[in-house]
Amino acid sequence: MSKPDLSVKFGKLKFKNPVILASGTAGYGYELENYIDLNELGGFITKGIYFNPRSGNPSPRIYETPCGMLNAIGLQGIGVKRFKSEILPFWKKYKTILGVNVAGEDEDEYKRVVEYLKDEKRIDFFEINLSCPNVHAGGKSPSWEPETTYKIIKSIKNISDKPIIAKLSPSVTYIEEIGESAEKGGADGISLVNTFVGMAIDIKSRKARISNVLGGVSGPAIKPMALALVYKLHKTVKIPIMGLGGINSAEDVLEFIIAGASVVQIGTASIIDPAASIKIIKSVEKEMVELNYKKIEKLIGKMEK
Amino acid sequence: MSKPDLSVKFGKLKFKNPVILASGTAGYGYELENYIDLNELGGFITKGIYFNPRSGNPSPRIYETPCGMLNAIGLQGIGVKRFKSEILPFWKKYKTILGVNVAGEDEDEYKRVVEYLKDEKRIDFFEINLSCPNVHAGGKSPSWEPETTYKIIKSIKNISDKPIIAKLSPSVTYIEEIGESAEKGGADGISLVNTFVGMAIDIKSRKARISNVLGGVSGPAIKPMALALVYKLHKTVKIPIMGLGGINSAEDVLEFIIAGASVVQIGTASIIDPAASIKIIKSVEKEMVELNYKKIEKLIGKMEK
Amino acid sequence: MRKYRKLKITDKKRWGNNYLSLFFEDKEITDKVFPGNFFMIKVGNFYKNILPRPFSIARVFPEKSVFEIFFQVVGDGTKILSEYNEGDEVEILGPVGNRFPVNNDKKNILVAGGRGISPFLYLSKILKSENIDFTLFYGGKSEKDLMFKDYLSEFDTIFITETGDFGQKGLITEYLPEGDFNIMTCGPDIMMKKVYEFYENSDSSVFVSLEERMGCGTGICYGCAKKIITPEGVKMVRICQEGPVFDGGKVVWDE
Amino acid sequence: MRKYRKLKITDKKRWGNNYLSLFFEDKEITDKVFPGNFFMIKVGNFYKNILPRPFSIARVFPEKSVFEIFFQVVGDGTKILSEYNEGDEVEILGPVGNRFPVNNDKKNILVAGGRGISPFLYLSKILKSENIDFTLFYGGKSEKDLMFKDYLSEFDTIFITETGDFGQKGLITEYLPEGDFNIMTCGPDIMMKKVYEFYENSDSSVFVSLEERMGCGTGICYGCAKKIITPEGVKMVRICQEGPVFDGGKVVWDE
Ligand SMILES: Cc1cc2nc3c(=O)[nH]c(=O)nc-3n(C[C@H](O)[C@H](O)[C@H](O)COP(=O)(O)OP(=O)(O)OC[C@H]3O[C@@H](n4cnc5c(N)ncnc54)[C@H](O)[C@@H]3O)c2cc1C
Ligand SMILES: Cc1cc2nc3c(=O)[nH]c(=O)nc-3n(C[C@H](O)[C@H](O)[C@H](O)COP(=O)(O)OP(=O)(O)OC[C@H]3O[C@@H](n4cnc5c(N)ncnc54)[C@H](O)[C@@H]3O)c2cc1C
Ligand SMILES: Cc1cc2nc3c(=O)[nH]c(=O)nc-3n(C[C@H](O)[C@H](O)[C@H](O)COP(=O)(O)O)c2cc1C
Ligand SMILES: Cc1cc2nc3c(=O)[nH]c(=O)nc-3n(C[C@H](O)[C@H](O)[C@H](O)COP(=O)(O)O)c2cc1C
Ligand code: FES
Ligand code: FES
Repeated sequence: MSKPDLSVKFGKLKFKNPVILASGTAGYGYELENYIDLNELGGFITKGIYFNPRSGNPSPRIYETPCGMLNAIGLQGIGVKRFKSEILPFWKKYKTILGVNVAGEDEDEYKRVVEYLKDEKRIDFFEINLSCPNVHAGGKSPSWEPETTYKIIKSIKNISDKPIIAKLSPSVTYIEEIGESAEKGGADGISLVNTFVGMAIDIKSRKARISNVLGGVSGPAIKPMALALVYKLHKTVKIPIMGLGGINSAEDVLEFIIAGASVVQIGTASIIDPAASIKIIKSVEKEMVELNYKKIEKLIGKMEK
Repeated sequence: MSKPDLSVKFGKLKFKNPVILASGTAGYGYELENYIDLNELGGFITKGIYFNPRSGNPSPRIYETPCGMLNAIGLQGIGVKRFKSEILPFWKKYKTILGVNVAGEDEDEYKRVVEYLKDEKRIDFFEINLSCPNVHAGGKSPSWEPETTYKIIKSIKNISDKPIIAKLSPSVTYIEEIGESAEKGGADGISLVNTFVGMAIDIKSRKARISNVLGGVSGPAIKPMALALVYKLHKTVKIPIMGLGGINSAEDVLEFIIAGASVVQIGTASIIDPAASIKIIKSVEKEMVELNYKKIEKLIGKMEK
Repeated sequence: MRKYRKLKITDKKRWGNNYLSLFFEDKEITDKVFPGNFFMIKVGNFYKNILPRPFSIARVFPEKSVFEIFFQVVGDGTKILSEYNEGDEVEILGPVGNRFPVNNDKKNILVAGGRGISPFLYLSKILKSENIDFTLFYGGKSEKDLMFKDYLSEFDTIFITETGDFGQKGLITEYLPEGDFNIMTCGPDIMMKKVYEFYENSDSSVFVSLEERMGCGTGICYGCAKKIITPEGVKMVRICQEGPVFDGGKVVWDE
Repeated sequence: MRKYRKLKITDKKRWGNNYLSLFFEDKEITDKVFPGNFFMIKVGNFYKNILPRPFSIARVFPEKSVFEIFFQVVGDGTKILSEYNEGDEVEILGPVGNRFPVNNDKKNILVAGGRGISPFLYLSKILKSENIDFTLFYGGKSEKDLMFKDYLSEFDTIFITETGDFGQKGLITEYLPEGDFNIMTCGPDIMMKKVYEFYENSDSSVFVSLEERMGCGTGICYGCAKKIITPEGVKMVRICQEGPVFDGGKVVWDE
C-alpha cells in the first residue's frame, strides 16, 4: 500500500501534513526541542505576543474541568523585540511552516506587531488572535463583533505580504457573520476555535478557581461544538479554515477535515503530552490507509448526506 | 448537627430543595415512577410540547461525546390535548412543583400552548423553550435574537397567572442582552442553559452521527461554560435563575448556586442514571453540613473575591 | 424502586473473534428476566463513556441464580467491558424492555444472526422445558462466528455459515421452512428484514428485536426511537420502552 | 527525545493517614535524578482527569535502580494514583525541573513540613555519602504525619510535632538554629515563608520549592507561573521550567 498524501495547500502555504501546533499550547517552540522533532510537524504557531512584554494574569491560572481545562494565562509574552532577537533565530534551524500569533490591546497594537515583524523571512504567516477570552471583561474578545473583526484584519492586511489568518472566538451567536467579516477584511484564512468562555468555583472558599474568574475552556469537552462551528463556517466562507478544539486523535483530525477544515491545530493535547502531535500525525497516516483514503486534501468538506 | 435548609424561594414559587428535573431528560414523569419518588424532587419539568403532536427527528438521534452527549430528538411530543388528558392526571398524586416546557414553531404556537393549559391547577409554571437547537437550520433558536426573545415572552406573559420562565440558548455572544430582553418581556425567571450546538462525524461513512447533522451538546463537558453564563447573567438581571448544564454532583449544584442560580436542573445525569437527582439532593445536604452552610438560599450569588 | 445495582462478575468467558460472556449471580433478576429483555450497563466511569450500553439477556441458569451477558467488542464501551474480570463490579439496570411472544399453538421458529443469538439461548431452554415445539436457525459468516455449540446441541438447532465450514452453507433465509409459524428473530437489520419478507405473505407472524443507540433505557430521553407503524400512523417509537421486540409488520424497514 | 514512558509499579507502600509511596525501577532515571526534580504523572485516562500531576522525587536506591514517589491523597488524581497496584503501569515524564543547590562550604539545613519531606529523603543520603555537613528538621501535626522514621534515623534528623507526641513539640521555626547556613526547605507555603523570614536578615541563603497547579510540566503552557523578583522586576515565572526551587529572596510571598 502506498503512503497516503497528507499535504495540503492552504492559500499560498503548502503544509506537508495538516497538523499544526496551536498558539499558547506549545510555547515558543524551543521548549519542545527535547520532546519532538519540530520538522515533523505540519506547522507551528507561537504563543501570542503583544508589542510590549506582558506578564499575564496572576496565579492560579489553570484548572481541570470534565474532559477539558480552563485557563487564564492572560497572554503572558516576551514582546516583539525579544521575539525577534531570541525566538526567530532559534527557528532558523527548522523548516517547519511558522505562524506568529499576534495579540493587541487595541487595533493599533495588532498593526504595530505585524509592522515590526513583517520583513522577517522565517515567519510564514500571521495568525491574528481576535479571540482571547482572558483579557477583557466577561470573556469578550474582538471577534465578538463583526465590525471590529473586519477593521482589525483590514488594517493589517496590507502591511505584509504574508498570509493573515483570523483566529476567532467560538462564543458567538453567528459564526458565519464573523467569518464573513474577516474574509471581507482580507483574511487569507480562519482559525476556529479559540477557547470557550468558562468558569469553575471552589465551593469551600467560594472563590473562582482561577484568578481571572472567567477563563477559556479547551480540550475534548469542546470538540463537538468546535466541529459544528467549523462545519457552519465552511459553508459560508471561501477562504480555508484551520480547525481546532479538543483534537486528540486521528479520528478527530479527520472529523474536522471532513467538516470543512483544510488543516487542524493541536492545543490542549500537546500540553498533556508534548509528543501528542507527532503521534497523531502518524496515526492519521495509518487511519487513512485503513479507510482507503489516498489524499487528505480530497476529504476537505466532503460530508455525505 | 441540624439539617441544612435546602428550600428556595423563586419568585412566587417555593421549592423545598433546589433540584429540578430538566425538560426532555426525564420524560413526562410517569416513566420515572418506578425509579424515584417524584415527591422528593424540588421540581419537575416535562418534556417540551408543541400544540400539536410532533414526531421529532428520524434516527439516529443521540451520540456520545467526550464527557457529554449530542442529541437531536427534535422535540418529539404528544401535543397539548394528550398532555392534558394523560399526563396532568398522573401528576395529581404528587405534590412536586411542576413546570411545563412549552415549544413553538412560531410566536403564535407558544401562545396557543399556554392558552390551552393556562387554567390547569396542577401546572405550577411554564418554562418557555426558546432554545432548542434541533429544529431550525444551523442550530438557531428564538433566543438567539433579543427581539424575538422579548416578543415571545411578552406575548405569553399576560395569558396566565403562572410564572413564566424563559429557557435560553448558551450559543450566543451576549447572554446579558438576551436575558435582559426576557426580563423586559416579563419573564419571572430564566433557565440557563439549554444545549450547545454541536456535531460529530463518522469518518468512515463521512456522515453526521445523528440524522439532523447538528445537535445539542449536554453533560459535564458543558459545565464550565454553563457556569460562566449563569454567573454573567446573574450580574445582569434581577429575576431569579434556574441554572443547569452538566450538573452531576452536589459540588456542581453548589457551584451553580454560588455563581448566581437560585435553583438548578439536572438533565443528562438523569438520563444516565434515573436516580441521579435523588442521590444529588442527598449529597447536597451532606456537603452543606460538611462545609457548615446552613441555608442554601444564603449562598445564591455569594462569590468571594 | 428499580435502580442501577452493582453486581459482581462471577465468571468470564472469552470466545474467539472478540466475543465475550460475563456472568452474574442475582436471584431477583433470574426470577423475572425473560428473553427479549435487556439490561443497561454502565461501562466505564461517568466521564469518557458517559452513556450506559444495552445488552440482551443471554443464558440463564435459574437453579444457580446465574445469568449471562454475551457481547461483541465493537467500540469503546464493549472494549472497557471486555477488560473487566471475575470479581469486578459493574452497575446494571434491568431487566427492561418487553419479551419475545411465545406461541403455544404454532410451531416457534427462532432465527439468530451472529451476536443476535443472545435472547434465543434462554428461550430455547424455556421452550424445551415447556415442551413447546421450536426450531432454532443460527447463522454466521463462518464457524468461528457461531458460539454456544455445545449448549445448543441439546435443542433442535440448525447451524448455517456463509463459508459452509460448519453446518449448512449459505444464508439463513435459504433454509427457512415455508408455512404458518410464530417467527422470532434477532440479528442484523438486513437479516431480520429478509426473514420478515420471507414470511410477509404467509400466515406466519414475525417478531423482531430492534437495536438503536440508547441513552437512558428507561424511556425518558426519546433517543432510541425508530419509525413504527401505529394505529395513528407512522410514529417514532421508543425501542427501550415499547420494544425492543416488535411485530415485523409494524417496522418501517427502509430506514 | 524525552517523553512519557510507561513504567511498571514495582512496589507500593501505604503509610497511614492517606499517604502512599509508589516504587519504580528505571536506571535512566535513577542515574540522573536529583532532589528538587519532579515528575509529571498521568493519573487516569485522558478524559476525566486530563492534566498530568507533578510529584517530587522521593527516595532513590541507585544500586537497585529504584526510585520512589511519595504522595498524599488530596483529590481525584491522587485518589486514582492510590488505587494502582504493583504490576500496573503508569505514564511518567521526567525528571524535570531544577535541583536544590547543595553548598559544600556552609552547613546545609533541610527543613521539611508534612509531605514536603520528599526531596530531602534522597538529599540526605547524598549529603551523607559525600560527607557534607547537614541537619534535617522535619515537622508535622503529630506522629502520624511523620513518615520514613527508620530511614531518617541514619541521618541527623530533628523531628518536631505540633502535638508533641513525637520528637520535639511545637513549630519547626521554633527549633531552627541562628547563623550562616545553606537552607533548603519544602512544605506548606506558610512554613517556607516563615523559614525564609527567620533567616532574612542573616547571611544564610534560603532555597524553597514552590508548588502551583500544573498543566504541561514542560514549560509550554505558562499555567504554573508565579510572581518572582527578576533582574527586570517582578515577573510571572514558570515553576516547572525555572523552578521548582527558587531563592526565597526572589519569591513574592504575599501572593
Ligand atoms: C436492546 C438491545 C440489546 C442489545 N444486546 C446486545 C447483546 O446482547 N450483545 C451485544 O454484543 N450487543 C448488543 N446490543 C448492541 C450493543 O448495545 C452495542 O454493540 C454497544 O452499545 C456498543 O457499544 P460500544 O461502546 O462498544 O460501541 P460504540 O463505540 O458506542 O459504537 C460502535 C458501533 O456500535 C454501534 N452502536 C452503538 N450503540 C448501539 C446500540 N445501542 N445499538 C446498535 N448499535 C449500536 C455504533 O453506531 C457504532 O457503529 C444491543 C443493543 C440493543 C439496543
Ligand atoms: C513541583 C511539584 C512537586 C510536587 N510533589 C509532590 C509530592 O512529592 N507529593 C505530593 O503528595 N504532592 C506533590 N505535589 C502536589 C501534587 O502535585 C498535588 O497534590 C496533586 O497534583 C493533586 O492532584 P489531585 O488530582 O489529587 O488533586 P486536585 O483534585 O487536582 O486538587 C486537590 C487540591 O490540591 C491542589 N493542587 C492541585 N494541583 C496542585 C499542584 N500542582 N500544586 C499544588 N497544589 C495543587 C488543588 O488546588 C486542590 O486544593 C507537588 C506539586 C508540585 C508543583
Ligand atoms: C494554556 C493555553 C494558552 C493559550 N494561549 C493562546 C494564545 O496565546 N493565543 C491564541 O490564539 N490561543 C491560545 N490558546 C487557545 C488554543 O490555541 C486553542 O485555540 C484552544 O485551546 C482550543 O484548542 P484545544 O482544545 O486543542 O486546546 C491557548 C489555550 C490554552 C489552553
Ligand atoms: C435528550 C435530550 C432532550 C432534551 N429535550 C429538551 C426539551 O424538550 N426542552 C428543553 O427545553 N430542553 C431539552 N433538553 C435540554 C435539557 O433540558 C438541558 O437544558 C440540557 O441538556 C443541559 O443540561 P444537562 O447538561 O444537565 O443535560 C434536552 C436535552 C437532552 C439531552
Ligand atoms: S434510550 Fe432513552 S428513551 Fe429509549
Ligand atoms: S506547567 Fe505548563 S508551563 Fe509550567
